[in-house]
Amino acid sequence: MIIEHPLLGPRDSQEFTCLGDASLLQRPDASADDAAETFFDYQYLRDNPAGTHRELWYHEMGDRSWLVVTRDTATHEILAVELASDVVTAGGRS
Amino acid sequence: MTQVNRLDGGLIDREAPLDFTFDGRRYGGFAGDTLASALLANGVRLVGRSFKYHRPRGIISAGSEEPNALVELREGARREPNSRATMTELHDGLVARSQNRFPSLGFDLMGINDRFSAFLGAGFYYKTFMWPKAFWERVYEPLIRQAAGLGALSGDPDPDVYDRGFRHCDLLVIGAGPAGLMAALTAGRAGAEVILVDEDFCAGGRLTMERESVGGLSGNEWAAQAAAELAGLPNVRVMPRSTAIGIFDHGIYSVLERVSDHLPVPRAGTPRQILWRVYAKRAILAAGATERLIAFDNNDRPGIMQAGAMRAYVNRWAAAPAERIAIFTNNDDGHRTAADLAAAGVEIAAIIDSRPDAPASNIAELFAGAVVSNSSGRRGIGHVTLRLADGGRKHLSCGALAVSGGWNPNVHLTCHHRGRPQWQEDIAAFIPGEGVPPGLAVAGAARGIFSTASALADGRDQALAQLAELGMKVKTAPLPEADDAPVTITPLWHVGGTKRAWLDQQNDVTVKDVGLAHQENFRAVEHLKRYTTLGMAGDQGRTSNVLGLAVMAELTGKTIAETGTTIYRPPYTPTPIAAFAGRSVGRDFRPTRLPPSHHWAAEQGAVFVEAGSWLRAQWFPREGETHWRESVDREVLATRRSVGVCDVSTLGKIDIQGSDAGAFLDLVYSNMFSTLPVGKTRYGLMLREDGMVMDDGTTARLGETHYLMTTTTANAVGVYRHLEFVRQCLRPDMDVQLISATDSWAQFAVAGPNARRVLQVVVDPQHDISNEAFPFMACGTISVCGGVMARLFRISFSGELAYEIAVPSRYGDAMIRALMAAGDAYDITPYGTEALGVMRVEKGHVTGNELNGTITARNLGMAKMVSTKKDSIGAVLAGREALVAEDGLCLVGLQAIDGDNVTAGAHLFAEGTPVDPAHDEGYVTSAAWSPHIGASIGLGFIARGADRHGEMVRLMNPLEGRSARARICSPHFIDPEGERLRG
Amino acid sequence: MRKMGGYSGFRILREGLTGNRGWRPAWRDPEPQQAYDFVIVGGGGHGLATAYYLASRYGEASVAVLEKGWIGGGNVGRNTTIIRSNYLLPGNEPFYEFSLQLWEGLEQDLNYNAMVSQRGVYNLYHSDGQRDAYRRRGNAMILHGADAELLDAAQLRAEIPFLNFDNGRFPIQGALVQRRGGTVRHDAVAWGYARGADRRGVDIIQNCEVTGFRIQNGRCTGVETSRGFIAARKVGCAVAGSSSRVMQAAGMRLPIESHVLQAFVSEGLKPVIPGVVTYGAGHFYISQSDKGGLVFGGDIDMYNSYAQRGNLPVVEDVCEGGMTLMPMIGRARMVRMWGGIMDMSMDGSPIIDRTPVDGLYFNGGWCYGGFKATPASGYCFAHLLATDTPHDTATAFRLDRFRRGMMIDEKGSGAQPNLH
Amino acid sequence: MASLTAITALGGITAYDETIGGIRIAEIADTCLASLAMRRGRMADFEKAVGKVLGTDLPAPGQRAGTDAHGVIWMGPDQFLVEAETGATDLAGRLAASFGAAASITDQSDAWVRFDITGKDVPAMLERLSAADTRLMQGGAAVRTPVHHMLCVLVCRDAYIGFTIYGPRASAQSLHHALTTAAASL
Repeated sequence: MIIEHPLLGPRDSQEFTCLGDASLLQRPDASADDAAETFFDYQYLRDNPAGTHRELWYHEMGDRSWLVVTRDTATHEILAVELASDVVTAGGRS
Repeated sequence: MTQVNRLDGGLIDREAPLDFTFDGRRYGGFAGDTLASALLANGVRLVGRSFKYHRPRGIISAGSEEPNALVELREGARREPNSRATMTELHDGLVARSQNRFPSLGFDLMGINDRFSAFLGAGFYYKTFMWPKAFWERVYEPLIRQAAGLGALSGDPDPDVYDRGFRHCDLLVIGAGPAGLMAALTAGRAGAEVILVDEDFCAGGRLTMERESVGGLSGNEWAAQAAAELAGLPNVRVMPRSTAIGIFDHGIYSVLERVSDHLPVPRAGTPRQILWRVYAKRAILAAGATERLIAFDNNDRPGIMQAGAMRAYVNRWAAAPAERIAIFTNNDDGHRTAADLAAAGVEIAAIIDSRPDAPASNIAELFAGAVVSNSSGRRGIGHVTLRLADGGRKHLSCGALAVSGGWNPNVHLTCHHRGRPQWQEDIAAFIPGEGVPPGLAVAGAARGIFSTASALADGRDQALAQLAELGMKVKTAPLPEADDAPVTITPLWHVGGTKRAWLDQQNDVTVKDVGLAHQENFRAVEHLKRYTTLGMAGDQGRTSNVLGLAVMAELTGKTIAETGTTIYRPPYTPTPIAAFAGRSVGRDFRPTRLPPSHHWAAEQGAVFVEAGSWLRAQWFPREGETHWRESVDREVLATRRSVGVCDVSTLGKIDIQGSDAGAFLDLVYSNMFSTLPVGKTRYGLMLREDGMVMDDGTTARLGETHYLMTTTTANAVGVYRHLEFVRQCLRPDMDVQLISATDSWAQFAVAGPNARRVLQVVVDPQHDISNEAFPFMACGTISVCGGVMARLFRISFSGELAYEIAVPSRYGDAMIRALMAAGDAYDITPYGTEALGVMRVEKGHVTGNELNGTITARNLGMAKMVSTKKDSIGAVLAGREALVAEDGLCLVGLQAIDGDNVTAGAHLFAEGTPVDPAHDEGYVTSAAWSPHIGASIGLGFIARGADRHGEMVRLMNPLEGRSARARICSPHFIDPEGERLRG
Repeated sequence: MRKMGGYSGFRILREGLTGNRGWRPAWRDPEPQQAYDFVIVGGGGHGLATAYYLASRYGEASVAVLEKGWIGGGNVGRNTTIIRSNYLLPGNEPFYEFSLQLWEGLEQDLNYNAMVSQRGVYNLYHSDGQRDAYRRRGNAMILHGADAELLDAAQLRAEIPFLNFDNGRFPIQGALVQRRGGTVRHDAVAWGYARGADRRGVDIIQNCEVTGFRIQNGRCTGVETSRGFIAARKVGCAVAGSSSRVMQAAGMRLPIESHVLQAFVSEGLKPVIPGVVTYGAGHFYISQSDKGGLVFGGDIDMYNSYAQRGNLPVVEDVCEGGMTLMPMIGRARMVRMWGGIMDMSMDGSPIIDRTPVDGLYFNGGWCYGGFKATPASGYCFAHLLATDTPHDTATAFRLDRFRRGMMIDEKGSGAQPNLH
Repeated sequence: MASLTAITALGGITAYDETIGGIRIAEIADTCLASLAMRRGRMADFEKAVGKVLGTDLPAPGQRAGTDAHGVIWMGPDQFLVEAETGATDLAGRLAASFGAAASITDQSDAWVRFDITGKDVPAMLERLSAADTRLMQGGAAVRTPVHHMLCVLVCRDAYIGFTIYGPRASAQSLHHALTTAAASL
C-alpha cells in the first residue's frame, strides 16, 4: 500500500506501523466516575467496519509522525490521511 | 547431434551453436533457442511424466503457461526443479533432466497408476486409507507423499544471491507485444517515465512467432525497431526477462527480472534474479492471450500441442514438432497454422475443423464439422481418430497434432484484487471484468482484441487515456499497417468419448473427474477446483480452467458466465521463494547492532550472544576456564568482591525535553516524575493502558525541562513508539520533544565495592563523586580523562555500589580501555550478559522474563507505585476485579535446597498437592546459580507469594522429567535493605 | 441416519469396476424449512462441526447451517492446515488438547479421510529466554495431558539437519516439539463435517445470507436471510472474519478486529520437510502437503482488512524468514499466495459464549488459530447451544473476560489485536 | 590522564573510503550533528533563531536547507537535524545557548554513521536499497527511509551522483555491508 503522507507525499506502507482504530485518540477521563466502564470500552471494543475505517499509522521508518488514515477495509482504498496531532487539536480536546 | 526437426529460417543464431544435455544425452541447439525449441528440433517429444497417472507428456506451449514440460535444470545446489522448458533460454552446457519418473522417462514403473485410473478418480483419497487407523502416517501417507510432488530440491542451500529493487514510473507497460510496444512508444515519445517489462528475452510477443507484416516490415523487425527506439529514450526503461507477477495495492507492481538465468552461473556479486517493486502511477496490461486446447480422449499424448505454439516453434525457432502434422481447430487459427507449417515445408495430414461451415482450405485436406475423438501411439502421438460430420470414423497418421480451441485473454493480473472476469460470447472467452486494480488499463489481446492492427491501436489508445489521466497532453501518432483479420470461433470444449479426456494436464484432471464432482455435489466452482484440483497446478489453470468450467456448465445446465471462475492470485508465474527474500537472509536477515566496546570485547575473546538486535558480550572466558559457568561465577564474584564493568549501551535512551516533560512522564509512568529533583534519577514503572507492565527503567532529570529515560534493551523501539503516541495522539497540547539517544552514548556499568575508586581515576578531579556529593540515584554531567564530556548516573542493577558512566559513542572504545586501566589495581573484571543476569536475579530485579505482558504492578509487589494522585496510563484498567484478586500471582524468590536446581519454566506446586492443572500455583521465570549464595536460585510468580516466604514448594518440570524443591523467599537475595547501594 | 453408502477401499473398488456411477452427493442442497430448533450461521469449519456435533452427540435433529456462499469458503478453505495443542495458559490448553484428541479420531468418526497427519510440530527457540518460555509451555502441555518434548540443538539437528544452524542471524538453539501435532487436508474437514451432518439430517443451505436477527423482548427468535425469515429456537453464529458485521445486526460491538493473514504454497516437490517447522526469530512456519507443495505463512499484515488479500511487505518478511531458516528452499517456486480474514480478538484467544440476547450465541475471535480448533470449537459450541452451559474445556472463553480482567493472553501482547 | 581517542562508527581510527566499480563509498566521521526541536508555541522565536544562528530558512518537509558546510535537515514535524561539517565543537551547546527556551537541543554527533556515495552508478545502486525515488531527488532533497530494515536519512547533495546516507551508528557495520554489497552487485 501507499500512504499519502500529508507532509511527505506518497510513502510505502512498509515504512509504517499500524496500531489500529483511531478511536484510541479518544482516551476517556480517568477521573470520571464511570472510568472503569469507559476505559474498558475504549481499550477493548471495536466497530471493525467492512468499509471506511479511521485508523492510526506510525511512520516508524520515516518521520515518526502518527497519522490518521481513513481507509476502506474492503478495498484498501485510502480516502484521507491526516496528522494525528492535527486531528486531536482540531477536535478541541485537551 | 543432428537436429532432425530443424527447419530453415527462424530467429535463432546459427553462428552460435550450443551444447546441452537432457537426461544425460547430449544435444545441440543455437543461441535464441529455448530448451523446448531445442528439444523439439532434436526430435525429442517425450519430456515428462504426469503428476498422478505418470502418463508420458510432451511440450504443449511456447510460453510460461506450460503445464507439462517441467524439468530439473542444473546440478548440485543449483538444481532447479519444475522449470518450464519453454521459458528456459538455452546456454552452452545446460543440463536438464526429466522428473517424476522411475527408473527412466521412457520406462516409468509408476505408470502402473494409469492402469488403475478407475479407482484413482477425483478425491478418491478422501474415501479410503482410513483403516487401520495407525496405517495412515506409517504406510499410506509415506507412499502417497513419495509418489506425489514433481521435481526434487537439492537439499542444499541455494548458492545464488537475489536482490530486491525499487523503481518508479508514470506508466508501467506489461508485455512487449504489439499492444504493449505501441503503448510504450506512445508514452515514451510523449516524455513520460515508462517501464516496459516482458517475460521473453526479446521484444515482440506474438510478433516474433507469426508470419505477418507490420508497417511494411516483418512483425519481428518492426518489434525490434520499436524496442531499439524505446531503448534510446532516456525516460524509458525496457526490461526483458522480466515478469510482472503481482499487483498490490495502490499501484505497486511486483516484477521478477531473471538477470542471470540465461547464464551458466551469475557473474560474481550479481544476483540471479531481482524482484522489483515498481511504483507505477498508471499501468497497462498487454499480456496477450493463451491458446486453449480441446478435450478429447487421450488428448495428452506427446506431440499434441497448441496450434499457436506450433506456429511459434516453426516460425521463430525453426523447429518442426514432427514431419507430418494434423490440425484440430474450432476457429480460423487452425488454418493460419496450416499455412505457416506448409510454408515451412511441413506436411499437413489434415485440417479437422469442428465447424460445419469451416472455410475451405487450399493447403490440406479439410474435414469440416469433424472432431478428433481419440489419439494413439506409444510415448507420443502416432494416429488420431476422427469422428466425421456424417458420424463416420477415420484414422489418420501424424507425428503431431496442433489444437486450437480459441484464445483466453491473459486476464490474470486484473484479478489480483479479487476482480472477476466477465464472459464475452463472441470470442468465447473471459475478458477483464469488475474489480480491475485501480490505475490499470488493459490493452490488446489481454482484453480480447486479437488482431495485430486492433491491438496496436488499442495499445496506443490505452496509453493516451492513461497519460490524459496523469494530465499529460499527447498528440495521436499514426499506427503502422498490420493484419486485421476478425476472430470467428464456434466454441467446442470437449469431444464426448468413453476414455479420459484431459482438462488440467499437470494435475491429471479429466472430464470424468468434473463429472464425478458434479455427481457428488461439488458444483460450485471453488468446490470443483478444490475437489478435483483443477487449476491448482503451477499454471493456476491458465491452460485448463475455462475448459473445466465449460464442462461443469454443460453438466449443470448453466451458462459459463453463470458458473463463474475461481480467483487468480499472485504470482502470475511461479516465482522462487528466494527472490522474495532478497538479501535479507542468513546473517543479513536483520541488521546487527554493535555496542561501542564491541571491538575491544572481541579482542578479549568474549563470547557473544544475540540480544534482540544487538550482539553483546555474554562472558569473557579466561585461559583455563572450560565451562561457561566458571567464567560467569568468576565475573560475578569479582564484581561483588571488588569491581566489574559491563557495556550497557544497549539500553534504550530517550531524551525528553520541554516545559511539560515532567507532566508527560507522570502520564506515561505509573509513578511520579514531575517531583524528581534535577540531578536525580528515579526508577519508573510504565504500564500499558490495559494495566499490564510494559517496561521499566530509570529516568534522570538532567535539567528543569530535560529528562533522560532509559528503557530495557528489548523494548527500546516499542517504548519510543508509545511515547510518540502519547505525545502526538493523546497530548499534542503538551510541550514535549523526544529524540532517541541510544546510539549516541557508550554507557558502562561500573559496579562493586571499588567502583568509586576506579571512577575517581577517570573522572576529572574537579567533579566530586564522593558518597556525600554524589549519593545513590544522583546523576550529572561531568568530564572524564581530561575533558571528555560524560554523564554519570549512580544507579545499580547488580545491587552493588555502582555507577553508569556514559561518554559519546566515539569514545566508547577508549573509555572501556581507560576503565580497565584505571581498575587494574582493583582487579577490575569485565562481565557479560550472563553475569549481569545472575546479579540481577540475586538482587531481584525483573527483566523480560518476568515482564511477559501478563504481569501487573501488583504481581510484582509494586502496587504502591501506581500513583492514585494522578492520571497515568494503565491505572484504571489495572483495577479490574481479576487483576486485584487476593490470590493473584506475586513475585517471589526461590532458593533450591538439597543441591537441587531451580529451572526457569518449571511450574510451582505446594508440597503434598497432586501434580495437576488444578493445583498449579505458578511458575519460575528466571534461574541462576548464585555463586554468592552458593545455591541455585530463581525468581517466579506464585499465588499469594508475598505471604508465603519460607514455604517449601516443588518445581515440576515433567517436560524434562525433573522436579526440584525450593524455598520461597524474598526476591532480594542480596542486601535487601540496600546498604551496599548507598555505601 | 440418512441412508447412504459409506466410504471405504472396497467401495472404491466396487465403484471403479462399475463406472463410478454409484457415488451420491456428499451433501444435499435442501430448501430451507420455516423453522429449526437450531440455526447455525456460517457454513465454515466451525459452523459445520457445530451442526455435526449437535446432531451426532447431542441428538438434535432439527438443525440448519446457513452459508452465504459455498460451504468451506472461509478460513477452513484458506489456511495452512496445521493442528497442534501447544498452548501455555490454562484457559486454552485443555480446549486445544480436546481438539487434538477429536482430530485423532475424526476420520473414523466421520467416515471421511481428512488426512490427519501427525508428523510433528517443531517450534524453534533461539535464546535462553525463549527456551525458558517454551519450557514453561511444554510443562503446561504435559500437565494438561498433551505431549511435548524439548530438544536441544544437537537433537534437533539429528531430526532436521537442513536447518540453518550455523549461518543465521539468530542461531537455532533447539525446539519444543509436539509429535502429535501435524497437518490436516483443510477442505476435507469442511466436506467431512458437511457430509456427516447431512447424513444425520442437518440441512446445509448454501447461498443463503443472514441479513439480520429477529429479536423480540431481548430474545432472538430467528434470522432474516436472503431466502426469507427462518425461525429458530436458538441461533449460533460462527462466522469468523465476519463476526463484527454479523453481530452488529444484533446490536453488539465485539472485542474483535478483522485482519488479513496471508499464506503461500509452492509447486509440488518430492518430500523434504518432515513436519511443521516454526521459526522462533522471525515470522515463518512451513509444512509440506501430501501433494508435495510447501505450505507456509507468517504474520498477519497488521492492518484491518476484509479484502482477503494482502500486500508485499509481509510476503517478503515471510520469505526472508524462510530463506534464513532453511536456505535449501530458495529455488522452490511459490505458485500462489492468498489471504483470509482473521477475527483477531483483543487477547488472542477465542470467545464461545452466550450473548446478552437470549437465544443468540457467539463463537469467534479465533485469530489465526481457528483451523486446529475446528473439532473442539464445534463440539463446545454444540454443547453450549444444547445445554446452555459451557463445555468443561471452554469455560474461559467468556465474552465478559475483558471487562473483568480475565484475559487469556498467550503472547502477552495486550489489547492490540494485530500483535496476537 | 590522557584524553580519549575517538574511533569512527566502523571502528577505525581513520574513516573508511573505497571505490567499488563506479561508486565511491566514504565514511565521514567528523560531521557535527544536533537535533533541533521547536518548543510548542515558540514558532516565531524559533524561526528567528534559525535565521540568525544558522543563516538559513527552515527546510520544508523532505528538504535540507543551508550551505554545504552548514545545513538543516527536516526530520519530522517541528524537528530538524543540524549538520556542521567540521570543527563545530559542542554544536549542541552553542545551539542551546542561542535558542534558549525556543528549542530542545540534543547532541546527535554520535547517533549516526555517515556515508557519502558518489559516482555515475549511484542511482542504480540506490534503487537496490531504497524505495525512495532517488532519480527524482535534486540537491537538497532529504528523506528518512529504511535501508535493509535500518532507518536512514538519504540526503541528495548532487542530483544522480552524490548522496549522503546517515544510518544508526550502532548499525554501521550492517549498513556498510549493505552499501558495499549493492555497489558490487550492479
